[in-house]
Amino acid sequence: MTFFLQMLVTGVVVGSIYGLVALGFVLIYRASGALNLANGEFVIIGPYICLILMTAYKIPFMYALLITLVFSAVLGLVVERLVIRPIQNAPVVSVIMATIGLSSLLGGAVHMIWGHKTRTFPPVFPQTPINIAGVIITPVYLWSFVVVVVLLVIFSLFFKFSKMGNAMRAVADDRQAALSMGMSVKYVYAATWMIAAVVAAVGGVLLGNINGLSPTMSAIGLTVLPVVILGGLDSVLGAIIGGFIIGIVQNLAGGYLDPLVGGGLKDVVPFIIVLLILMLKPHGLFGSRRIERV
Amino acid sequence: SSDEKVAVSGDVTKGERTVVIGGLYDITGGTGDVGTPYAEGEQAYFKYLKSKGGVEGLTIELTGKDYAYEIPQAQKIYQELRDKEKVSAVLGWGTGDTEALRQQVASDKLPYFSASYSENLKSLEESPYNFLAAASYSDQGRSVLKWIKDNHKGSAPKVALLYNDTAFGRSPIEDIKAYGAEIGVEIVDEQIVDVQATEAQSQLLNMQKKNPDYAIIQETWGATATILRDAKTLGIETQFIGLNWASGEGVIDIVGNDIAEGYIGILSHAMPSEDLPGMAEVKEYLEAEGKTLEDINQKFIQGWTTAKILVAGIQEAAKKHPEGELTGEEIRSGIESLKNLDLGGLGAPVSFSADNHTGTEQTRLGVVKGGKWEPLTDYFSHKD
Amino acid sequence: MEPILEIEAVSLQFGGVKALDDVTYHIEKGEIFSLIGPNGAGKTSMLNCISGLYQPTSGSIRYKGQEIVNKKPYHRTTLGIARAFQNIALFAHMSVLDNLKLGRHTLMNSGAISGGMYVGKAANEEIEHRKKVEEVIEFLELQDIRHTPVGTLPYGLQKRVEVGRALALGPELILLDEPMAGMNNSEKDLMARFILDMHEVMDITVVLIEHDLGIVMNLSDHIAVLDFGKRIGFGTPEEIQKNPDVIRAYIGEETVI
Amino acid sequence: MLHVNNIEAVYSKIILALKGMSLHVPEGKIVALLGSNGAGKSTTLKSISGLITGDGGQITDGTIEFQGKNINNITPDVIVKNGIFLCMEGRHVFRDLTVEENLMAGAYSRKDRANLKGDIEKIFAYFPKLKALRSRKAGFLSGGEQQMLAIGRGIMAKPKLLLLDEPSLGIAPLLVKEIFQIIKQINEEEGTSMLVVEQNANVALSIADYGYIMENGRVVMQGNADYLLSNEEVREHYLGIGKEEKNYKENKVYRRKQRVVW
Amino acid sequence: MRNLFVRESGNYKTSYSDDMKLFGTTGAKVKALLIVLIVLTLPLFVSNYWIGLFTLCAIASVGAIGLNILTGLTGQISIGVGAFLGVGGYTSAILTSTYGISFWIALPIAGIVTALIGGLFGIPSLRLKGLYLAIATLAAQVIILFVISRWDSLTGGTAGMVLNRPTIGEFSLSTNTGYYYLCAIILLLTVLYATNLIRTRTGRAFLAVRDRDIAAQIMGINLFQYKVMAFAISSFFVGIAGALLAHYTMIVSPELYNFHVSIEYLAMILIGGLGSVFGSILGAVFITLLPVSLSSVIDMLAAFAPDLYQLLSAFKDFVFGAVIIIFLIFEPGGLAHIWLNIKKYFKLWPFSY
Ligand SMILES: Nc1ncnc2c1ncn2[C@@H]1O[C@H](COP(=O)(O)OP(=O)(O)OP(=O)(O)O)[C@@H](O)[C@H]1O
Ligand SMILES: Nc1ncnc2c1ncn2[C@@H]1O[C@H](COP(=O)(O)OP(=O)(O)OP(=O)(O)O)[C@@H](O)[C@H]1O
Ligand SMILES: [Mg+2]
Ligand SMILES: [Mg+2]
Repeated sequence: MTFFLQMLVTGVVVGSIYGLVALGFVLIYRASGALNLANGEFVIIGPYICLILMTAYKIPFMYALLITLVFSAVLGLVVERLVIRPIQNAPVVSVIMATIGLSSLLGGAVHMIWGHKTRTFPPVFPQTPINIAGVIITPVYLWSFVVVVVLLVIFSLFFKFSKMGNAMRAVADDRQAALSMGMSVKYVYAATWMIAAVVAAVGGVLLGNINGLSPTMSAIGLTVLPVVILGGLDSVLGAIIGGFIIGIVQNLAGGYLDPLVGGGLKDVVPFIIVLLILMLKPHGLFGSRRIERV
Repeated sequence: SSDEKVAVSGDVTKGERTVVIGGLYDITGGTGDVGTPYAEGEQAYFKYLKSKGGVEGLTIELTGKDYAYEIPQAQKIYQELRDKEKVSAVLGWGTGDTEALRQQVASDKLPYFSASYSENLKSLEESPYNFLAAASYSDQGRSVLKWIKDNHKGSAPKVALLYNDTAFGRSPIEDIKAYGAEIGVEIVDEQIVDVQATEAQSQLLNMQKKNPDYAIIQETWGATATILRDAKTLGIETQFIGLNWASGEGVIDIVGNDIAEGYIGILSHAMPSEDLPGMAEVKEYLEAEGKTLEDINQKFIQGWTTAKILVAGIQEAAKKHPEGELTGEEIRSGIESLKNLDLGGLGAPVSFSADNHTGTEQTRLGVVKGGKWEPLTDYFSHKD
Repeated sequence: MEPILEIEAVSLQFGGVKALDDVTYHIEKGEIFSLIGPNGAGKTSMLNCISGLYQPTSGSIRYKGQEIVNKKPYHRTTLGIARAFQNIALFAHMSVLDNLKLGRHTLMNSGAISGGMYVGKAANEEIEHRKKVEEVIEFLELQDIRHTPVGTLPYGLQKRVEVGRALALGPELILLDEPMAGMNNSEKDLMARFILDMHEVMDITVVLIEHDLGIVMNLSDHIAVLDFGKRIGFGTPEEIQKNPDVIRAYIGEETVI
Repeated sequence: MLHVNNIEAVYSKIILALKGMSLHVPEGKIVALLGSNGAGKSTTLKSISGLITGDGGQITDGTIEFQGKNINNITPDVIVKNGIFLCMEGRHVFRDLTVEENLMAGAYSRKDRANLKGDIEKIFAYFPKLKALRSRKAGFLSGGEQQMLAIGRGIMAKPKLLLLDEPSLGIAPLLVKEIFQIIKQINEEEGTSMLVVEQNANVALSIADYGYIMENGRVVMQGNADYLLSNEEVREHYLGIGKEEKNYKENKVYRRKQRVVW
Repeated sequence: MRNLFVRESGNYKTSYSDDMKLFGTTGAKVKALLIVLIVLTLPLFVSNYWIGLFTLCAIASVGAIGLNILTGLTGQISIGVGAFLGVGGYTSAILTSTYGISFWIALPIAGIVTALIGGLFGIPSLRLKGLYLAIATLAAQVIILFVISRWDSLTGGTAGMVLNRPTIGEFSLSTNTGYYYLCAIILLLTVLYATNLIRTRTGRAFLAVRDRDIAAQIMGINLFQYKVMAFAISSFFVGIAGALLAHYTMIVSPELYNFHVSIEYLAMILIGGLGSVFGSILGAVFITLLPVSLSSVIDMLAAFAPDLYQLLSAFKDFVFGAVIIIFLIFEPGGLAHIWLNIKKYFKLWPFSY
């Protein structure tokens, strides 16, 4: 029983990290209908900054984090301005291609600046695991869970009620029309990329506190693709629920099926579920279906 | 590119023979963490050599590239090394790419030292030009089992295996199991932990069900760290023992001293901190570079040593064939004529022959004490 | 004269909304039949049911006596039902010519392999059908824009190409959804002529949705009037113009036709 | 308040759509812009509102002045903020937004955000049909319903100058009259100036103060509404007067003699 | 979701030359002949190393054209190409190495098997669209590779399998030149096929499905049939490419066919130009040679600053990314589109209005 519970809890907490990273995809998708394949790099750059600030400049975590978030926002802006805006009118696939290029570019940069070596955060969160009825959790995981829930609430409200939220959806829907409403596509894009970068950084910092930082960590960007799709490309709630589901299923599969097939399921199972679920719900669990009528 | 390099060195020392060695590194790829210091070690040795004016009047150049642990990339670069750089031997890296290239290497007759000690490379029919500079993963595993059998107290020891789902990860597994059965050490469980894994709790908990006394890890630093950390989190008592790529300083750096404390690993090569005769050259080089032992680690030594062995082979070849360019074939026979080559303690002494390309079966174990690796055994073979 | 299309008690529901509510009427072979009604009355939905894009919640649709309610859209096309859309649905990147050639898809049969080889049959087929398409171009006077990508054509012309694509199918029944929207009177006249000709020269049965009552009354043999998904009127133009419900719901008192 | 001084507009660098187009919209007046397919009406409106760039076009010559200020190379969003709003040809409602959200989007760049709700209700009063559909995704609406929504968005924006591209497109006859009444009403109550592109010349001129007729990218005729209404050519070509008597089923020859200009 | 593809000038090969011959004008004939000539005489002029690279380019081109049939024509993005290359490669490996069947039989079978599996994984396209489908293909890749790496008895598991270069009677194609000719000829055939496909009924139907699937249905096109067909045809060529690659590198192993490969192929057709055969080739060459040329540049630099070595190798990724981005900014329509614009310009010149 505790075995099951442990799997479940681990699933949830790992899932919340997935959710955070997936959120980055959803935000970009909502505004530009594109898949930001550089999200993985976005995730790792933030924490590097944070870590340098903490280790080299001995800045306490909270301030370091704040500076990091500001930096990420700027990074998002720059990327939008230099890469995305020039190809606004190109088809979405070109935008996706650009993000592929971007990921190679940023990845290279990270390597050049911080090298291959795995770096570790000075202990920020309490290290000693918490033991609840035999189920063991490390505090940092608890934190990610809290953060993800908070973000979920914020963004849900944002998209429902804010002028900006609607503008994003409008822009993604019909850019010409959005322009004719006086919406500044530039502004909307810039804001989106800014927010996406910040969210990614938050996820990255948490992840970095769990595993340490290395350039290869950007692979998380791909790992969460099933999450994004499962939840529905354009659904904030979906990203997060999806994260939990994948996290849980992954661990349960790892826990109960691995022994049967000789291991290695953890990394395949998410894709298998996604295929199955998509066959039933073509737009994921919470994704909105594209309206076409004649 | 090397043509120019050749020209340059030609001018410097007239009428000399030049041998160009190709290098395949992983610097930006999945195993870059250990790949980079290893590559630096190799490059360092050749630099050192040059400063010493080569051997046997030979100028030996190393020209290599980062293939980012992508096999297709490795194949492109290999062709470039072969056709453009006209190399006559290669220093490779990963298991996947080394096995991918071995047929071509054979047909191109280019001796090939890889950082992969996969048992598959032993067979002379399949890979007549591949050499192993240290004990194969399988032998490392065997030695670990042997050590367990000899040192375990109490009831019959139970062992689990943790590895990743790649050619590298799986390479020693079957042999270890076979050997375990042979010497009567029970392998109770196997778990797969991905190279990029961010957590390994389900695997560890499953493993724990069989409560093994020892778990052998065949991973690189990242995954190893994840395993050690989660084991600590879950309060798992098992003694973890890493094969050579799962040991080394990096692991400690990532997980921190107290989690690493007591972790055992294969130390196929010397630690910079060890005071050994072979270390003199390294120190000399570092000083010339204005660096210190702090700047390097065990993987550096490993790269350095591998290069050293290859050069020793080339030297033999040069002795036998004092005239004209050295061919890969000649270098191979040169390497094959190396007997009990003493590496000044940087690694176990190696010997090769026409029907054995495995330099040694000997390896040794180290243990983490207070954030430092300390030798636990001397070099030994599971055979003796 | 036997009916070519029989709509029997067709209802269509979207969640709460009744887009069509128990609608029944017949369309005679070789007539021009008009569907009129206020916005959102269910006209387009009706066409969607006929061409199979919507699945009626209940009721039956018979084409030449054959039940087609649960046939796939592409299958209905092969039976000879063509359609021009209200919101232009042309292939914007393709030339007018290729759009029309697409119209002939069902009549051609080169496949992925023969087409790829482009040997004998496939080649001849392309050429022979090119001729047919040219006839349509001739008929609709599209010669000058044959090779223009339709995306760059003005709205009115796109409408005409849309009709042309439907014609290229060589259909027996053609469904036209507001083909004259966005045209000025002379252009409407022209389109009216085309419709008349395709019906007389090619004897195609025409189902027409149009808000310009003058033209509707002028062209139609029969008219059905929808309002809130219900059929509130059916008959000849004369009858319709007298029908009080229709006047109230759609035509309006003082409109002179 | 709006002066378009013989502008040239080009699509995808090669297709010349406007060849020296000029028009003037006086403060508080309604101006009608007529012309056959491809004359360049929509292009004119797109040029004024800056949206032409979005269709891969650009203004290569001439000037557009709004309230004395040149707005040639100002981005669409700024132009809207200056008070020019275009109801685009072909509706362009936001498919994935509900009717209500669409109307809110219309008011996006409005300064006074007080009682938006009230204004929405006003729209629903104009178009009762929309009220019933208020929370349905606009993509599901019928053609005419979408057209109503598009116009509604324009009204929500409360611009100084409203550009309408074929507002009656796909609208049932009864409603067409109403819509033009509404346009007139708004023009009178709010003093909004209007530039209306319309195929249904009768209705358009019936509410307009002044009218332009363009062909091949330039103005070919202009004058007060009543002048145009009485002009022979206009009557014959654009108003199709005498249509009542005309019967297509006879006089086939008619078609041959009629030609569309484009 | 915005249509992923719509943009002025989407496809290029659909406009008809009035007499509908592929090489209508003598000019076209000459051009075609010239190209063939160049391709066939290339080996006489370049070094063994370059022949090797060109062989890779040719193989990649076949695969890219295949992918373009799926993504460029029917608008179904696939990020699973890697796995299908693998299926082709493994099929050929198993047939030739395990069962000793001749390469010349194994090659087409490899194509067909891949086509079948491709079609199978195309079935979700019945319901999935756009990026959802794209990621479904990624899932396909992961699953296929998982199966390959676990089916040891058939595939040799993670260790992979070794193959040999094919032979014609006595003559073995083990030399780069020999193998180059084989690949070049197959590429020419592929080009011929694809070009014809696009300008005939099936090709038009594909485009229709891409741009407006509802309207396409009304044209009498069976969406599902054509979508799956596209998957199959596309996979066929990818499979062929996979087999050629396998026999060229003489090894297959799961690690050869990772996500990275899929992305590279996607890059090829996006850089080259969606829906354009010619573009596919340009893209394939571009993506295959860019890293190579970059790394020789890096070497130059490295020669001067050897200590910066590792920095430089990361610098390569950096530049690679930058090039792709700058390129997209300069011409989002792809290489083929640049080419098209040049031609268009000269057609109208000097009266560009
Ligand atoms: N797919 C759908 N989902 C939800 N509601 C729909 C759908 N299709 C149509 N409707 C509703 O059904 C009603 C009829 O729509 P339809 O398009 O048939 O009207 P119409 O008669 O064509 O009007 P118009 O003359 O404006 O084109 C409308 O109220 C519309 O909102
Ligand atoms: N996006 C575009 N790209 C290229 N050419 C275009 C584009 N849009 C319009 N054109 C061309 O510009 C000219 C004017 O088109 P415009 O849409 O302004 O005419 P219009 O008067 O609005 O016609 P309609 O009454 O049919 O709407 C036409 O010849 C058309 O072919
Ligand atoms: Mg309708
Ligand atoms: Mg217009």
